[in-house]
Amino acid sequence: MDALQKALDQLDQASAAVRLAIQDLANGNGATEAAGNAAHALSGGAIDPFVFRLAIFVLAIFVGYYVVWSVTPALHTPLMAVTNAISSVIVVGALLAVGISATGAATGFGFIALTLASVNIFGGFLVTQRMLAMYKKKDK
Amino acid sequence: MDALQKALDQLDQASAAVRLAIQDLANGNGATEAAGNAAHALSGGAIDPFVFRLAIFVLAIFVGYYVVWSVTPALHTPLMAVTNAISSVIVVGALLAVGISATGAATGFGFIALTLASVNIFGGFLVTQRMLAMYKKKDK
Amino acid sequence: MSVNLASFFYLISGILFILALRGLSHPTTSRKGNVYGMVGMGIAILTTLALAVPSAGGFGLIVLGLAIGGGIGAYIARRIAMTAMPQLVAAFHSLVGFAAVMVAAAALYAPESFGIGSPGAIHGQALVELSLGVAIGAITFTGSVIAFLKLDGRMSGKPILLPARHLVNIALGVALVVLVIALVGTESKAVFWLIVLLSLALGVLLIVPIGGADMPVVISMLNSYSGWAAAALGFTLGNLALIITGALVGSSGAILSYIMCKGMNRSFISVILGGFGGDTASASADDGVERTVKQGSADDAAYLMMNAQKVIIVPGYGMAVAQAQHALREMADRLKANGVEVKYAIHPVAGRMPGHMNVLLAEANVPYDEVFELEDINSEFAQADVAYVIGANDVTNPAARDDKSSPIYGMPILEVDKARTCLFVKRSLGSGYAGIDNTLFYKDGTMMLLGDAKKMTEDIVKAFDH
Amino acid sequence: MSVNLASFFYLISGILFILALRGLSHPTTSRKGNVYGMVGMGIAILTTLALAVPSAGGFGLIVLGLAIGGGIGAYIARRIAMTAMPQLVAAFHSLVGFAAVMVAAAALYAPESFGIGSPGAIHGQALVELSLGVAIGAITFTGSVIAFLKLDGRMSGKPILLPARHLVNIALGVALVVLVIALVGTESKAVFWLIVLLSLALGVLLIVPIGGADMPVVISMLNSYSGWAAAALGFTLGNLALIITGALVGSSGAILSYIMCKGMNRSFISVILGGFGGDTASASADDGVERTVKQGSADDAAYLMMNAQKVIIVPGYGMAVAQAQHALREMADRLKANGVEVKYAIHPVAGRMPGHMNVLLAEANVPYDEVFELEDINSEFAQADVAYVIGANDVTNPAARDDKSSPIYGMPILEVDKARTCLFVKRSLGSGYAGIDNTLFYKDGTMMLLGDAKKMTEDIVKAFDH
Ligand SMILES: NC(=O)c1ccc[n+]([C@@H]2O[C@H](COP(=O)([O-])OP(=O)(O)OC[C@H]3O[C@@H](n4cnc5c(N)ncnc54)[C@H](OP(=O)(O)O)[C@@H]3O)[C@@H](O)[C@H]2O)c1
Ligand SMILES: NC(=O)c1ccc[n+]([C@@H]2O[C@H](COP(=O)([O-])OP(=O)(O)OC[C@H]3O[C@@H](n4cnc5c(N)ncnc54)[C@H](OP(=O)(O)O)[C@@H]3O)[C@@H](O)[C@H]2O)c1
Repeated sequence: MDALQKALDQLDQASAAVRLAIQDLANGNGATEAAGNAAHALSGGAIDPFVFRLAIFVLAIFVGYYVVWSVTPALHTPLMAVTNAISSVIVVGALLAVGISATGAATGFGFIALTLASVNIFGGFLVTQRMLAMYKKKDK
Repeated sequence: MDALQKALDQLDQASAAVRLAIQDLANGNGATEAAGNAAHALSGGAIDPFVFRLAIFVLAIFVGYYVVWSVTPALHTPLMAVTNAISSVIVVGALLAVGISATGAATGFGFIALTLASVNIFGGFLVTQRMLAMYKKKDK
Repeated sequence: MSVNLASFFYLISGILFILALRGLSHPTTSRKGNVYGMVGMGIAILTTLALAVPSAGGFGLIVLGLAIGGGIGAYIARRIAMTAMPQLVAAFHSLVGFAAVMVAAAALYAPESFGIGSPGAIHGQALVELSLGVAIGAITFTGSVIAFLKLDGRMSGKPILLPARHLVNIALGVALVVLVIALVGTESKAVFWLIVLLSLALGVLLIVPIGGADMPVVISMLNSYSGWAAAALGFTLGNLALIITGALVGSSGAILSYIMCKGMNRSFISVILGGFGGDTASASADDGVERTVKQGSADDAAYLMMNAQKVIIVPGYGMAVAQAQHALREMADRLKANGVEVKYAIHPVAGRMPGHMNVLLAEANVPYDEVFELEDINSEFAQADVAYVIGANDVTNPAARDDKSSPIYGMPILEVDKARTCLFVKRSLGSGYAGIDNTLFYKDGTMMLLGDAKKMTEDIVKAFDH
Repeated sequence: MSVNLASFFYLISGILFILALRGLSHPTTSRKGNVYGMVGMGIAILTTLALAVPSAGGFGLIVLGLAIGGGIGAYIARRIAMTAMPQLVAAFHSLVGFAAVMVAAAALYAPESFGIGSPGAIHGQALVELSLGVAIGAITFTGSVIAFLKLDGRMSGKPILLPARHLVNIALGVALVVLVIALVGTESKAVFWLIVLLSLALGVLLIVPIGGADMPVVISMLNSYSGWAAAALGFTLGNLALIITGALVGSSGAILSYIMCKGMNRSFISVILGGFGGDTASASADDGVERTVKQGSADDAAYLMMNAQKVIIVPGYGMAVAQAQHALREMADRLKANGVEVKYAIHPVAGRMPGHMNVLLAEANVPYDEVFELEDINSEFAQADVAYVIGANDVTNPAARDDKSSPIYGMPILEVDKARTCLFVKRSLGSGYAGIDNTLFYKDGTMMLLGDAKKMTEDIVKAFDH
């Protein structure tokens, strides 16, 4: 089996090489094409998603910084409650484990995670809602 | 040439099919594997960079919103000057055109763009610097 | 659902979370914000279900888990007393920590489900991530449990200072790093559970030396950590909602910790190293000066306040303990009905968590536009006839302003000593959380109203009728 | 350089741009912020050169372009008068627009260089993007040129109202959409240049009907548009720096436009539809009431101010026109030396661009902590003995507060009429940009100092010595 795999790999490589040669031939201009490839890479085809995630992460920190500083101190307790609730979005991982897992152990762990996160999701948002409902203006 | 290309394409496809079959064989568990693939896709391998760029763009708008509102009104004029300067980062496009272009026209357009953007880069940052240098505190 | 569409939905859910926090910039927008948060969570869950469609059995389990957890959560949320908010946040927080541990375990046992490799061949990056997630999750879990016990009074708030604790902690930390490396190398499940165990222990050891009243800082800090852990997990799962949420929660926790430390004028490090507070031994009482205290009755206080033009109420932790907020509100209503101007002044670290007093006052129907922050009201004490300090102590202590040798020197205070008369409602002349004597008790313009905060306030209301 | 590394550097450069704007939250941090911006630009340029290494010839051209452009830019930046800032921003802005057109053209002629396909086979998405970029770029170019000419006084500030202009504009817009579709279908260069031509025309037509003093709003708006265009171009190039910058510039322009419109209490739409201002015909003068004006001399003003305790200076567009800021600063110095308290009050839309007055005062070495915004100082006019209004008019007009029928009703004003005496330095009794008579000129406490702002202020300084 391994040998077959290897053979197929080599076949792929060969075909890629031929393909490249044809392209060069067609363009008759190897250098420009190479530079173009660099630019094309620059246009995103080949970028590791990690870089994008890093960018998203860093920008989200900026957003978090500003958004939290703009929270009025009177609502700092609800802020703690709601961040608690949203951090349970980790439930996404639990869902994967419970829904499509192969082994029993993983399903079990996932189920525990799911249940705990659910306590947090419902508890967190509802207690926040209860608190926020209490904040009232002076009635004129 | 076209025929050759087509043949190679077909070869590729065939090899991919064989590869897949082997994998299924090896796992002996088609269903789990399929679900796993979905999750794996979820883990990013296959996501169109456009989605990431969109995320970055949207988050950057949030950052822009907060960062600009936190600019003190006394510095709104320097703000206009410096946004002018940074928007000349479009020079990146001009550099590509001048540096690795094939046709004369593109190089020409790129050169014009490069020169204009440079006026803006140097002019924008320097005039901002000049303005900012003037803001002084009361000396006690 | 296609992967791209799913990513797009995760992005939307992340943005809804941002909007949820953004809503908290004002009470009127906060309710809508909370709804955004719920919708965001709903989108994240539905998207995941649509992307990796569960088997029938899996679906049943999911519904079951959501129902059990959701039921418990909803029940708690409905029943919990507002004064117990700090404990509740700590408890909820421990759940997130444990859930993270469980998710990491599930990923280790069924890596295919998470798309991070196959058993015995998990990607190295994912393993590093996993162990990070599990370690921080476990520390968060036990740390929050300790914080919960201390805040709930089930465990003494006194710092428990074990011998050589810094050394032990460092040793544990080093051991953890070694184990993580071992895990990446071997993918051994035993190593994984050893990491869990050590981290659980570390969580306990890190938090027990910290005094009960520093628990809010601890919770915020752990919150922040768990945010970064969630973000790391988000990198592995490639989940935008998780990455964005992690960054938000991480920032939020860090900023709240910073605000609290600044409100106490203490460095974050000194809080974490622990050993502060809880020792109510007042080493300061014996400075040789004979000090007299003017004590008053509810009637005296009622008379003073009814004849005042402006009364500023300063609530503190004692009000929460005594559940005096409703009585206080009634008192204020009576005063207002008699033409007295009443305002509330809140110190950033009054009570046992940021915003603690505000929630309690809101619960008692005090309109939020009568409640002011330190910077906005401090200048008004000079024009006030009465400062009614109820269950607050440290946040009014002039030593923070005047006595350079005091451990709380530099902490901003509410300048109640500038008011014509200062009424102190508390049960004794004892000190507050910081364990520092309050010289204000012995000042001329001060009158002590010794007793339980709720009882005393109710008595004052009754005295209005005499 | 690897693509990933390059992306990482572009991200860093984007973040440095964020920090550049962030620095502007305070004058002390702003200088460092500007350095961040420069470094960010440097990183973006170097990364591009390292990623797509140019040929020797290309490199020569690049150095040449940078040298020419940079030299001109540096020269202008060094020489420009601070009073000419609004014009300069407009001019610079037109350059960005034209550069965007040129980049788009280069991409069309040499798509391989940009990795968007090969000639005759450019990706559809890229073509849409290109045409968007070129259209907005061209509109920005001519629009900014018109704005420049109006602000610089080389063209009358009067709105030029062509017949059926809205119809013509809509027709042009429709034609543009059709052409863009045609371009995507055919990739024809002729169509491309037709798009350029129509957009250039549209830029002119859109801006000529807008009055000269609305140009700041126009510039901000075009700035915002160009930001979105840059972001779109960033999507095609996959360039993080460009995407982030585009979003920043887009937000910045939009927010500044909003602030200005709010400062004038006008809707953005009404500004864009044009036709406001410039017509100095004062239709209001003839209300049948005989109105008397108290006129004063420099000596009167000097006497009044020297004997005042508190003077608030309100600068406006006229101060910029007259370049009176240095004389003003001298006057303030003399007053301060005599124990008079001097403060400056700045209206959000005083002058011809946001922050215009602040820059001029800073140029004249006025410390920024003597300069206050409207909300912070408006309550102080009641305690001021003299309000010295120099070249400002609309921003003090009480009609905005009191007269519901006035076109500027609802615009926040500096309440100079609350000061004991109000001195107005201007050349005539004519109206300001909004073309509305100022009833304040005829009020009891007002004294008009008719003359050029600089000359009058210098005369007052001389009068101090008498
Ligand atoms: N809020 C936060 O986020 C946070 C975070 C970290 C640290 N802290 C710390 O917590 C403290 C908060 O200050 P604080 O002024 O609110 O509280 P405090 O200084 O701890 O004082 C509370 C006072 O309430 C009195 N009290 C307790 N139970 C009472 C009852 N049933 N009836 C009447 N009085 C009662 C106590 O005096 P008696 O025993 O004489 O009755 C005590 O002196 C500060 O030291 C702060 O640094 C707060
Ligand atoms: N700043 C912005 O961002 C912005 C944006 C959009 C619109 N605007 C508009 O611009 C206006 C700004 O208000 P403003 O009070 O600064 O200006 P203004 O209302 O236009 O008044 C300026 C006054 O200065 C006088 N003046 C002109 N040259 C002078 C000289 N050499 N010496 C002395 N006085 C001179 C003029 O009167 P004489 O002719 O009698 O001398 C004129 O009345 C507002 O209407 C605002 O809505 C501003």
